[in-house]
Amino acid sequence: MAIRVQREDFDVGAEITALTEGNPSIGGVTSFVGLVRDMADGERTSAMTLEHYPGMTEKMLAEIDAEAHDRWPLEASLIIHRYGRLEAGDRIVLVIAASPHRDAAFEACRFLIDWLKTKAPFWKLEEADDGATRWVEAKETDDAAAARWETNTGTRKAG
Amino acid sequence: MAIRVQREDFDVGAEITALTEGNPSIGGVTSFVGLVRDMADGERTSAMTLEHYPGMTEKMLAEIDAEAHDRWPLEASLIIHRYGRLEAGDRIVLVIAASPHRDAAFEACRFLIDWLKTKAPFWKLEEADDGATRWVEAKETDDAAAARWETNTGTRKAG
Amino acid sequence: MKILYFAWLRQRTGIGEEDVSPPESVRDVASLVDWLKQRNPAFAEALADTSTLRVAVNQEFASFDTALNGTEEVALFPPMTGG
Amino acid sequence: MKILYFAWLRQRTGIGEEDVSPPESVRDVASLVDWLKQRNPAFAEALADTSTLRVAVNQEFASFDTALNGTEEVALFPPMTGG
Repeated sequence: MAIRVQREDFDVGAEITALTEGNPSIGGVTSFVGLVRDMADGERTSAMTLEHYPGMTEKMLAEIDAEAHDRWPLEASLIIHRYGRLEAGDRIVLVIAASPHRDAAFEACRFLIDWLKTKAPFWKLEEADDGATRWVEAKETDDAAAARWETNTGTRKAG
Repeated sequence: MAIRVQREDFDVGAEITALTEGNPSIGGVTSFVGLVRDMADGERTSAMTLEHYPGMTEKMLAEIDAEAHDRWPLEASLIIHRYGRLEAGDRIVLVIAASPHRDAAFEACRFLIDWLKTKAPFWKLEEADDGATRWVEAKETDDAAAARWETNTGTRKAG
Repeated sequence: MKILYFAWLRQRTGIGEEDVSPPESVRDVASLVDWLKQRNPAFAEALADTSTLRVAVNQEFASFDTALNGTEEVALFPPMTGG
Repeated sequence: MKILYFAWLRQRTGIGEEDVSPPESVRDVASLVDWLKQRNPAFAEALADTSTLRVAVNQEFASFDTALNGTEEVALFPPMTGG
């Protein structure tokens, strides 16, 4: 139910607490933090710059979040995605899903991160140790992960 | 790779940071926090007391954790389980799994929480608003959740 | 032999932990439970329904036919409800 | 009409954002891209491989046959790699 696109780092514990405090019907909170790895696709990287499409990013994240709330009985959720230059070990993204039951919390959290990888307009420019840069290519495994969540609604044919 | 059984509360953000800091091969961290709900099985509860089997608890949690490391390429993991009296909204359990890849982080985290629900010797005594207490009964859904992770190793018959 | 009781088994027997010296005829968990039950009515009642009883021997899950040599730590408890 | 370019499309065209007034013959995304390409070689090259091109019209995902009326915000970019 909350979306933030920001340059700044975030505090995972504080966000989980803020999301759950005062709501004792929450029984389980699943969170995912994505971090900049020092190794991507076998290439050593020291940093990356995340570019995004201001306006559309917030819109797409809000749509993905709304869909998670339609699909699972969530009490609260949060997506924070950073942009700008990040170094190895830095946090990139945070997804939190809170529900009375742990199944819903896990599934919604994974849905959100799988889905935003293919639907949120972000692009990563990696910097190698020698300063060379390259745009990260979209992974087929990410498309496959997102496709798992596709429903058949509206695609069924008559006859 | 770390197990803690304690009365004290824990700080989710600090634990995730401690687990990931200085290891830039970690790309994804999934965490789960279990909280005391004010409603359990349709009954209003105000608090609960968690009893455990000191010694065996640590042993079983360490075994479950080792199994997660055998199954998934984890860089780090943590299980904290509280005991003693807890009130609605209090944190009960924390599970963190960190891996180069998010699939492994999600699956290992869920394996750990599913498995410890059926393998770790904890028992919940719930207190209703009127002070009446009742021992929580084991849920079949928890057994089913844990059973999903059972491997077929050793159960295949010859012939 | 050290016997531990947890959750409602502890409440119903009125004991969390005891040291016992069962006779030589007690060679497995099943015969231990039978012997514990015949000592007094509270134990007979608490341990009546063995379908809800879980057992650990030396802090490892065990079954009713697990053999005992008289020196073990045996724990009796209902199905677990942690997490 | 506002056109936005992201990631390597921005680098190769040398432009992040521009305002254009395409002729009336530009009625959908496909004809817009054709028109943008014929303006100069950098655009022709950057937009050459349409299989790697993704499109949004008014900040919603769109396709090459999405109709345009000349007032939209159109964004062109490679497949996304966030998260």
